Amino acid sequence: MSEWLLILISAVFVNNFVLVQFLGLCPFMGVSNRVINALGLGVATTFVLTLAAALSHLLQTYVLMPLDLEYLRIIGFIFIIAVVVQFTELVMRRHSPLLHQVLGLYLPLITTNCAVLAVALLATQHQSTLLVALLQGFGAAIGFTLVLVLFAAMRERLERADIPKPFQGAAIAFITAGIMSLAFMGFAGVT
Amino acid sequence: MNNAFSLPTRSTGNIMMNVMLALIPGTVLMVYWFGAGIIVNISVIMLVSVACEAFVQMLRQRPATPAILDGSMLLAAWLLGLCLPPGLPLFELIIGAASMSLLGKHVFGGLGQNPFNPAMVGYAVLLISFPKTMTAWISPTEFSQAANAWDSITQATVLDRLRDLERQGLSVYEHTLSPWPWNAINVAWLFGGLYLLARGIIRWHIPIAMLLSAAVAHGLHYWAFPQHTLPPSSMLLSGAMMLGAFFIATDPVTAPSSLKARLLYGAGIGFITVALRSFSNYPEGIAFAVLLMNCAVPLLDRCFVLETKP
Amino acid sequence: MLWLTLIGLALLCTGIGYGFSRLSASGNQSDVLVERINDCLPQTQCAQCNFPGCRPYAEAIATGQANINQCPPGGDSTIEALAEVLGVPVVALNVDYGTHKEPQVAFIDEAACIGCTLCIPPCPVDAIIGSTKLMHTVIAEDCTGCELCIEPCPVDCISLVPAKPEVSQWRYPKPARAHD
Amino acid sequence: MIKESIQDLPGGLALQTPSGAHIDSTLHAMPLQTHYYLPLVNYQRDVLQPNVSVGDKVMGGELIASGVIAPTSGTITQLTHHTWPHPSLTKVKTLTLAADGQDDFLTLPNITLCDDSAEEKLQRIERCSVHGLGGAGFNTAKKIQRVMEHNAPTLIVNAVECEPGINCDDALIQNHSVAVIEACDALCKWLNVSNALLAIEDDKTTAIEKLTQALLAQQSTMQLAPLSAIYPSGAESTLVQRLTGIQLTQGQPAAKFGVLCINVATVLAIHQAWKGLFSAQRILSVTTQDLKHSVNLQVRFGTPIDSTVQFAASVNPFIAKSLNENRASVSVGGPLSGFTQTNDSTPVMATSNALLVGAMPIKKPQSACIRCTDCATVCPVNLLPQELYSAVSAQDTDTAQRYALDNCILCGCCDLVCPANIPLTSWFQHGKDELKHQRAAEQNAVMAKARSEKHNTREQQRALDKAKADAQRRKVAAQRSQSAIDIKAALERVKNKRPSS
Repeated sequence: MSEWLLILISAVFVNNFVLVQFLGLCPFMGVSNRVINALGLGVATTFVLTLAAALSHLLQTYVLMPLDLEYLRIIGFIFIIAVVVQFTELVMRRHSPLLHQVLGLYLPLITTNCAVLAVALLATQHQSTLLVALLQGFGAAIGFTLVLVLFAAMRERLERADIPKPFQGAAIAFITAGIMSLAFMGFAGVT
Repeated sequence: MNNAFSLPTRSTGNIMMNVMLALIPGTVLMVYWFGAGIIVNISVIMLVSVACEAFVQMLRQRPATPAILDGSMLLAAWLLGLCLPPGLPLFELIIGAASMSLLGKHVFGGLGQNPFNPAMVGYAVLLISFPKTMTAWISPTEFSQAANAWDSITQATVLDRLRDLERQGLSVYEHTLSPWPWNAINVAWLFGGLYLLARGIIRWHIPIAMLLSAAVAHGLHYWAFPQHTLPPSSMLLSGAMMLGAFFIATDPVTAPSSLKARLLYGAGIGFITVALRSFSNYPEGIAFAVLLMNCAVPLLDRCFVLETKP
Repeated sequence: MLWLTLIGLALLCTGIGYGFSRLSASGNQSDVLVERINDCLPQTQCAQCNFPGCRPYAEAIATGQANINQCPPGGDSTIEALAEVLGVPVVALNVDYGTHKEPQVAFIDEAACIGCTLCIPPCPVDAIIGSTKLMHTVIAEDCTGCELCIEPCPVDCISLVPAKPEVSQWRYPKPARAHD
Repeated sequence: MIKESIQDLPGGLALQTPSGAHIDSTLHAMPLQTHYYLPLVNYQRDVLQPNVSVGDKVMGGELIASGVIAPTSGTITQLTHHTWPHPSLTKVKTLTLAADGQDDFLTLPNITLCDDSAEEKLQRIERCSVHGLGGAGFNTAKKIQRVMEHNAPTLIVNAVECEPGINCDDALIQNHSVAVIEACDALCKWLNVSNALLAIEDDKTTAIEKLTQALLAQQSTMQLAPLSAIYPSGAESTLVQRLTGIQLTQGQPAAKFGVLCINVATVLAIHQAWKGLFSAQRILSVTTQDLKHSVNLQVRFGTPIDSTVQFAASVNPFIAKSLNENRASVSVGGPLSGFTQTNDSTPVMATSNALLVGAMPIKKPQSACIRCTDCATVCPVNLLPQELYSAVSAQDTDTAQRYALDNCILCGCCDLVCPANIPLTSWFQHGKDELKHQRAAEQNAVMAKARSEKHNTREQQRALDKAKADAQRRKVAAQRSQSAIDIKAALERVKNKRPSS
């Protein structure tokens, strides 16, 4: 039990994908202008990432390893992610048009989120169990959502600030992200 | 507005002055134990940061004098100076002061606009860039010649030492700890804080929430692993706990607006401080805890849009 | 073994593709987008954007055939709203299509009106009433100030006047800031 | 008779009048002026159409525009653009009435409480042009009509004037306490009020004493609700919340919840309207800018401000002194809610409750907001003014709405305590106005969209119908031409068959 908790905490804070490992920066910068959008992308990513991590683990353990096809890993994982994203979109459109209207815009974006692939790859590197892979995927996604929403709220506040001209827009966003990353460095060593 | 009502008038400069006044006793004690190095730190940082401030105001074509005279930069410089070990190389001091002033405050538009506590930004930049010099709290006075290493190394290093012990798997009680200089300094901060509370410069929500949550978190940790941690009684008076609770976390610019959000903010800082002290690579967690909770302030502000009064 | 796997994968892909083709219904996403764009527009129906009305312009924006800066009555606030919906940067109003004016309404000089009814059909919001050889008038509350009725009038008796008298248009001014 | 346990105001400021302040509670009636200026504009800033034209002779009480009555008898001499008491300092169409000195009023029959119908009573209130005398100037008849939809409404008579420098209601009560209670009782009886309260600050001891005596003498069911003198206790939303527990948000009128919150002078005006007296005057405080000296005058609407101040100066030497030192400086309203107006022939209106004479205090230099939250502590409606300021000054209306800009009552407490001297209330006023205009524009867009859609479907239908009709006509024409050819052919055949002669 405490081990699982540790995996979660480690994935959410200590090895936060965005602020510590600098993965998935494109959606982090692109979809963080409004809190509501950030939350939408975060929820969609959480769903896809968790599912993709588990499926990739299954693919790795039951298909690629027994067949000695590990060199096909990246292609296989990308394939799985694309399928999961498309599948999610279709199911959502059919069964919950409202949710689709809210999240629909972001779903295709997730396919290109390198964090998703990274989680799948990292999870399979350490010969872990399905549950661990699932937890790692989920934790990474929660960490992503958390910093995305925090950052979006921060950017909403910065939009109202009297920022010097040369730093307006993307510049101040990157500086802010940098200081947030500095703050997350405080978690270094937590195991 | 109309001055016919005899309302107490206070200005921004007035508020900052009061905070600096409350910092004096603790600073005096620190100088007593660590020597004039503390004063050197504070003065260098003040000079550099004020120079930065004047430079930025000049670039932005705004009057520099009122910006300097409001005292906000001086106060931040003082706070940063208190966090740095004496004898820090000059260039490190300059880097710290410049990151505090420019990165922490002026890129965001100056007074009132910065989302992160400038002093803590400066501190974090220094701590991550120069971890070795930043954790060497060896006093330059006769303490360093003393036979017992523990006497020459004071409390920030008690936390440091604690980390070493923990790494080596040793129990805290196998070594005698003499943290009392730091305890005394913390008591001085506490009195300064009480002065600010009495003057109405700060309100009780953030410090109390922070100290309470730190005590609870530490108590739980102590209850689980009694031999690896300091007893809770001395924890609240160790490190920069009181300075953080009354002077750093209460910075109004980077704290949330509503009282409920402030309670959460304080509690978050307290909890994260203890978590980082106990588990992370760094001996003191307040700076990171404040910065981390600063990240959450805009979201907290967005969640609590009305003030709740008792 | 490798061939077997590849064949298997190919089969899987076919299956998934088939499944998708069954699942995917014709999307109504574009309609939703057009509606959201249309809600940002001021609905003056003035056609200054070179489209016959606000909705056609919204459709053109949705399909990428028009820019978001072609609406003079909406001005900067409309451009900002459109940029927000579409996730594109804010641009300045294209003055080729006109300049932003304060709200105005059409006014018919009733003494000069000959009752020709030529101005009635062009009005996109049916704000002109009148009948053949009888005087016409504009319902000021419904008029959007689109200027479409000006051109057809043979005696030039229609003019545009400020939408409301000065005193009700007055707004509390923006106070000065510390460093303005 | 006295309501116990009233909730505290969440915030607000205890504004003390300076020590040694002298308030003159006698009512000084202003003599008849030669000219009255009647702006053709109502409290919602709508421009009104005059019922009279230049040169007409009018009687006192005659309706010269909807909601505007002549304050005396005389001749309309001019229709010009003239300043009116409003922060915009704009000019509006104004009728000038030259008094003939007769001061003849129209006579209206008495309305008795039991005999006449509710309709008649309401009409009389409307006819006598009773408007809210508290400061907002609402149309009283409309307000009451809204309350009448409720069965047993609550009546709150508002006599709270917590802004120093304004004491017209205090003076009214001290002079006419019996009439006030009588008027309140009549209103209660008419509206079948279940719970009637008269709110007043607890430091107005003379007024409370007189009211208590009057209540005993009249055997009234009114309850006195003494409130601690904290500004802004008299604001409608906070007052209703404290006395009834009903939370008013987003500018909702209290009438919607069956609460009639009405100024004490207005209640008296209603009662007098039933007796046939027109509401063409009010009590107005003239106070020196340092709030040390104050007199109360009975002034007709339309009286120029300069003559009012001049008259006040003739009554009180300190006001005269202040006026001599600063001839041009007059502000309308209290020290917090007021606005500067030049000392000229701008007329007094129903909303003008006080005039401050003397130099305006010098504004201190502003600095940046450091989010100290002093403003949030004093805000009586629990807003976070520092966040609102940041949203409004960045023109972020969505965020401003999220921080409940609509709830702001523009009381000015935050301005007073701000250590950075930021004019917060001016910002919120600006923000509210922008929001109002934005909402109006959105509303217009929705209406225009609906109309345009109707127009388009109708035009399409018409085009379709036309096309159908055209097709039909063409078909008929084709048939007709076909049959014509047939006939021609037939005739031809007949012709050919006939043997030629």
